[in-house]
Amino acid sequence: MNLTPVQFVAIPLFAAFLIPIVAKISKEAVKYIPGIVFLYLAYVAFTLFPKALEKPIVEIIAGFKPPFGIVLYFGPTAAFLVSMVMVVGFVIWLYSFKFIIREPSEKYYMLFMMLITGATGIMLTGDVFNLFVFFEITAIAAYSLTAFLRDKDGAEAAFKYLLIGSFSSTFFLLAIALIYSNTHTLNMADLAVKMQNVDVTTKLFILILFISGLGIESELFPLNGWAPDAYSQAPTPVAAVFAGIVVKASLYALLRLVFLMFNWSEVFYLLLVLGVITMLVGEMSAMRQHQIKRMLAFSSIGQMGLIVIAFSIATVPSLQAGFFQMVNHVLIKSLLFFSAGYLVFHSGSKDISALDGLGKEKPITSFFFAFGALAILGLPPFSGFWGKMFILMAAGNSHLLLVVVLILISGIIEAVYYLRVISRLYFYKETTKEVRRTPVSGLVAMGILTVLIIILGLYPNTILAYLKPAANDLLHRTEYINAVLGQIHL
Amino acid sequence: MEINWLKVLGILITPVIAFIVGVTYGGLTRIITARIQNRFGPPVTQNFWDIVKLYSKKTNIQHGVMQHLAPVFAITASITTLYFVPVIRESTVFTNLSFQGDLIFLLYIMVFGSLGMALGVGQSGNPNGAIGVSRGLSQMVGYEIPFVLAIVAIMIQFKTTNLNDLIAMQNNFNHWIIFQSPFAFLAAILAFLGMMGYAPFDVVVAPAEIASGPPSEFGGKYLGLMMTSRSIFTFAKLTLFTDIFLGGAGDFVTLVIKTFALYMIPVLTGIVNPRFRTEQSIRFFWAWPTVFGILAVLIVVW
Amino acid sequence: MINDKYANKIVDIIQNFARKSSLWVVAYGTGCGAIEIPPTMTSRYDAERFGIRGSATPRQADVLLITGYLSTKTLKRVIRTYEQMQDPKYVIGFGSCTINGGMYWDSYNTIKALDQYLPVDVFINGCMPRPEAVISGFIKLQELIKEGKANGAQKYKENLEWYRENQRKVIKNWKMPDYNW
Amino acid sequence: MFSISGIFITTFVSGLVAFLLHHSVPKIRDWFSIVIMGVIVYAVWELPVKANLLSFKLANYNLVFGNTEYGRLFALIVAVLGFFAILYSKDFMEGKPRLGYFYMAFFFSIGGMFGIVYSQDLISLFFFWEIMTWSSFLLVIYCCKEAQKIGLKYFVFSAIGAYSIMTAMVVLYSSIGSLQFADVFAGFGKMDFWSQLLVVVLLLMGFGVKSATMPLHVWAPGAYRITPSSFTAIFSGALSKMGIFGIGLTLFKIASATGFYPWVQEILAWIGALTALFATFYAVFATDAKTLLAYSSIGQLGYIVTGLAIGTPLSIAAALFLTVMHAIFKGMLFLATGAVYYRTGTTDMTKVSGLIRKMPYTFLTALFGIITVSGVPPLAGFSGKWMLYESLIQSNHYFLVVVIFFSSTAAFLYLYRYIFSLFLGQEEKETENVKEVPWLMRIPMLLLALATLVFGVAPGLLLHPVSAAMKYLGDFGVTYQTSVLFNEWGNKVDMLTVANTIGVVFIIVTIIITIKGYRSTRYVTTKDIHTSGEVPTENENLTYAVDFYKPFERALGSVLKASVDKIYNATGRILEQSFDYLRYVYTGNGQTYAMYVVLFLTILVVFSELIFGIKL
Repeated sequence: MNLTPVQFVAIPLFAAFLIPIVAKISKEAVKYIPGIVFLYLAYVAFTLFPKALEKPIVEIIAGFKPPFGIVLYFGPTAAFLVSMVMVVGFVIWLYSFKFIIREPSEKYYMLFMMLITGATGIMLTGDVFNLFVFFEITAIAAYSLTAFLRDKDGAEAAFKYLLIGSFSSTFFLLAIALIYSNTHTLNMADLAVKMQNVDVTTKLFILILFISGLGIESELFPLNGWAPDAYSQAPTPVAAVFAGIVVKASLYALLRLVFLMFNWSEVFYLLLVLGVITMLVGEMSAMRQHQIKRMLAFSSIGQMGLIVIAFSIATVPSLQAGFFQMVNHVLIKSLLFFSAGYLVFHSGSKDISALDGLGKEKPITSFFFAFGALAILGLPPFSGFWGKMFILMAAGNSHLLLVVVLILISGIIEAVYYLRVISRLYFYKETTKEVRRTPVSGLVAMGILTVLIIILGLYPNTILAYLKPAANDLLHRTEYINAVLGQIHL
Repeated sequence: MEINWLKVLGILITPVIAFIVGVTYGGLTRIITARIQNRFGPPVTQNFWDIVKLYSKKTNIQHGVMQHLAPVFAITASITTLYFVPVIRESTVFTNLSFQGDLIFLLYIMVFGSLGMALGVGQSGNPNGAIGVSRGLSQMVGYEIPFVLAIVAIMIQFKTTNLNDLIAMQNNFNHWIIFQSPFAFLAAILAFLGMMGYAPFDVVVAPAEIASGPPSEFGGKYLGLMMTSRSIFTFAKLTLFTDIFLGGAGDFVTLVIKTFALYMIPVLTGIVNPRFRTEQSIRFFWAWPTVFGILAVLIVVW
Repeated sequence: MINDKYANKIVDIIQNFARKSSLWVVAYGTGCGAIEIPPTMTSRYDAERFGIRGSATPRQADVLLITGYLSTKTLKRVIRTYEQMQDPKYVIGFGSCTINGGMYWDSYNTIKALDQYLPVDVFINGCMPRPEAVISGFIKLQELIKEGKANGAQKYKENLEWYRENQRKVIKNWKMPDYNW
Repeated sequence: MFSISGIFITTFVSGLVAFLLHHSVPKIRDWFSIVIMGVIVYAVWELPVKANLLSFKLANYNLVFGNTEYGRLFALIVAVLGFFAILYSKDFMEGKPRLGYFYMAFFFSIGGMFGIVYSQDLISLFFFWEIMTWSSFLLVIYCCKEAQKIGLKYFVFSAIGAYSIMTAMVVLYSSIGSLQFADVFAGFGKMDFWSQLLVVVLLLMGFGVKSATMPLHVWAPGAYRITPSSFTAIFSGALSKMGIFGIGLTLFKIASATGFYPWVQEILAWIGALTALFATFYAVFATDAKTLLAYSSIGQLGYIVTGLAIGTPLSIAAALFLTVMHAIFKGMLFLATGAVYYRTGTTDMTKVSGLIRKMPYTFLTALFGIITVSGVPPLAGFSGKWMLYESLIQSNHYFLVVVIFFSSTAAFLYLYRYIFSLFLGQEEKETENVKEVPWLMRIPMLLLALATLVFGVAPGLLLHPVSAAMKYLGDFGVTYQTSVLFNEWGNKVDMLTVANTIGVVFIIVTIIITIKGYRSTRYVTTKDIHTSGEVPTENENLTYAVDFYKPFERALGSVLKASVDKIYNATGRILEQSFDYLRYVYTGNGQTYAMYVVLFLTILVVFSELIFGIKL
């Protein structure tokens, strides 16, 4: 069969429906399905990538030509993000292989697959309403994954998430309704053209709705109240999924819409300010957290702020930097969550103070945590260094020195709380307990991430080549429109 | 290279002369002190006999090699200092090595001896000695400032750091630096009081409180060596000051006159003064002498 | 090499002269006699004429001046001080108390005859001896030194056991480092 | 082998290998490191001097590495000192935990320093700068729990420094478009005034942190105290020199092109002098030997900064000379202190004393060390100080020279305190069965001591590479002969004559007073001292070690109260407190979060004119 982007959506969905059935037969088999899916899709993604680089692949569902039918747009950006999701998804699956021991694991995998479906859908679709649908799929899967452990805290967190998430979908839906009533089309490319002759106030209101709707999922400052609880109460791989996939997907959606319809300087300025505030607040409130996973949650809020800053500078290098930082964040934060997961699991308490002397008890896991901490501080020779570097340089090139300074200050704050944890791990208590093993699958997962981090750090060129077209694709809407609708002169 | 025998002669006899003059000055000091205190006083050769006696002590004690070497350090410093100071102006014999060194070098080599002494005193293990050293070093920090200010002022004014050039520039009476920059002289001479360690700046060897401080564990030949080096060092310092401020000396008579005149300043101050506490003396040096020094520099600058 | 005998003789003469003409005194003010030292040193009688001056520590001193009676308690310190002095060293017993206990002849804890415990070179009689007497005592010592007869330290070394024995008799709880010559 | 990449790869890989060896065959770990370090020294020595030895394109920046005379000087310092330190470590670190970790961090920091001195563009300089920072941080927190706060302080200050360099890089890149030294040096003059000023200040700040220049020095005392001595030698000897390296580049290659260069010089010179002064004061009253040495190195680095800032040929020569000398003698002193720690288990100067007869070699090293530091001839410290003073006087910095001279006189105080408290004074009962350290620890110390003597007699040997390095910084020439130093007025001091005079007199007098038969001397213990007739008992402590310089303290009065450290700590506390309050924005209460969302929306709607410029 020939490889088409639709598989990215179809196969996980199919897998998701398949899993319960297979579960009837054998619970063991279920575990392997997601792995296979990820491997296959990664293969697809990497084969399609070059094609997408030459010319964006536009796939039309059910025969109707755009703007009437539904299209999947597999441009460089989408290709990049999808392959990222696949790789990370695979690693996360590898990790949860032994971590999700508690029944019913098949539900977990099913929801996981659903979530992947939604995420890829968000990244691929060229239709606003589809976007909303996939968005909802992702969100619902996320809610239920949050509560997966079926304990009081998880339920509470999930409820909060649900509460806030319902706001976001409401706004989103409202915006779409407005759009449709004004332009009678839902195809994004078409919208990009048609929105120009919608009157400004409506456009503005739509924009505001979009920002507040999608901003919730992509953790912009005042809207990200759900994040810390969800991250800290959900099972560890799920937290990694949030940080790695959900947030990135919704951020992508937000950016795509903004770049297509509302590329005014004010919007970017607003996003920049929001990003800075998010970053600072995230780091500052991470500083004095008592629970390690909460700390990581806040730190990833901070990182999201950084990424938003990078994107809202809206030049090719800055977008490149943003994508690079996305990758860093996905890799490093997953690594941190993974190792933290096992550390918490073995110390038996979520508190940081309970980690004293674990460096002796669990040398490898602790090493991975320390490694991740050093990497996320942007120290060479790890990949975090280049991400920060690119963003700073981009900011400098568009003369945002204040932003540069703020980013660096937040970096210092970050250093303080991460290094404290390292100290606790290794130097606070000289335990003589025997070494306790971490399951191999987990170690392999972390190992893969570590290797990737090192490679990216020593030789960032590996992915930089793909980032430039991605940035262009996101930045210049004309290509997008032309690719979808054929030559239309604006 | 051919050897300049006159130089060699100078090198050989200068310490001897310095020793004799220094010892005589010491004797004279004791007589003058006695006379001021309405006493008769010892013979002028008293210090000499003291030193001989100390050398002729039958037994000596030492607490270790550093104490054994401390007086050697001291006398080495004195003699080296002497060699690098031109004793007689434009004479081949008595400007020993003064062309090879300069003022800043002298400032440092003068410390060499006290450093070695301090080490020896340290090893002698007598707390009084350590206290003395601590006082001495603190006091040194005190008088170093005005002295350096004065020296700097002179160096800037005459654009040289070599003593022979300085002497050559003061070839006649009214070119003497004491008249050219009197403030520098004031600062330097006040610092000189501290350097010589007579009262009121004799807190280092205060015999009544810390049993003569640093030398309290030294007796016999060690004490003898120390006294010898002190006499030589006194002479060297006096000559240095003469060279800097009084235009050096053409012959021994003028040298003796000038040095003795200079020497009387600390002596006479010492006789009529009680003793400063350490912090008092440091404060003293940081008050007026420093002001004089700064004035000297400022005058040179403008 | 010149004849050793004469050389040594000359050296001895010089040394003895030097020793005689500079006597550094460690005045261990043991008894009431100490009051007579200041006038001896100061302007009225000016002992410095003879090269006599005080020294701060026994390491530098030549003469140990026992001024008056010695209690058993002070004797220990005096012995220690004497043993810390360096050869050649001399002891001057000052006042009657050092000779026969003087007015403390029947006291239970004073030393009656000093020369049982330390080798005294010169006794100065009187209670108190006036400064003139003190100075004459010093001059006597100087003559002895000049003739090379002031060899108390020698005696002390030779019959150390005897001295120690006497000292141990009076000094209970004997905790002294031995006199390691 | 003799390629830069070779050196880098060797260093970093052998770091990893040492780590692995520790976990597989710990026996050969030490010897492996020693051999590798030796090879590296040879490689660094043989490396050809060429501006562009290795260049490649990484992440659309051109990274260039080259070996300049200036870099070579520092590279040699790092390599040689590193070799000695690692030779010393074999016995010193024996039986300590986490040795693999130690060696790895050690090699990484060495490699980082190589990267800094060889890099020809700011990106790679910053890259290796950061590597050096975190690896040395790992060594600061190496020892124990109490090291953690200190390490955090060190890291935060290093981060501040590094990030100010980063900001400067951003400014440079945005206005020049390239970060290679060649382009930066060429293009800097054409930038506008404010960005020039910004860049210069930021760079000086960044490098000043590593060279512990006040007021950015507060990390140094703790960090130097807590690191294992064998690395503290590197820390103070080589790692702090990276700051000097950067300051030199900044001053002569970048700032010299600007209009405000003289101001920068003056201000920096004064900063250096005041650093020297206050650091000396703090050193005088320190009670821990390593803290004392830490403050002392802060002071010495102050001299160096001043020398560089004056910018006359002689002063630069003095500064670079002192740079090398400081590496040597501070290495010696820290190694000696480490030896004391190795045998007695403490570096508290009020606890240890009278080690001279137990550890004569260590004492000798310490003695040479303090003589060199104090700048007393004939050892090498003097030449550097002499040149510094002469240059200061001849460039008419009258009061600067007085401040410098004063602080270097006050240096005698703490130096004497150091050697007296550790080695001289009463021989304690606790340390009566202390032995001299093993030979592998003695050799580095003694070799360094020998170096001070050699360079003292023949400063020319050292001035040769120094003047070569000056050629790189600009057209600076300094006249010298192998043993003769000249100042700019043509006055000279001949170290050979000095050394000969001192040596001859010293030896003659020593012979005279020690020949057999002359007036026998007998040795008595340090208990047998003049105590007014009292007999001190065995456990009676007669050492005078506490409040050694009380009078001086009284004289100084309230000068010492001033402490910038307190300010920093207060700031840190306040910030943390405020963060602690701030995190209660996240109440954990769903309604509140919902309210945030609504608020956000309303704000956007209400203030839309402010934000988007469109009325809604």
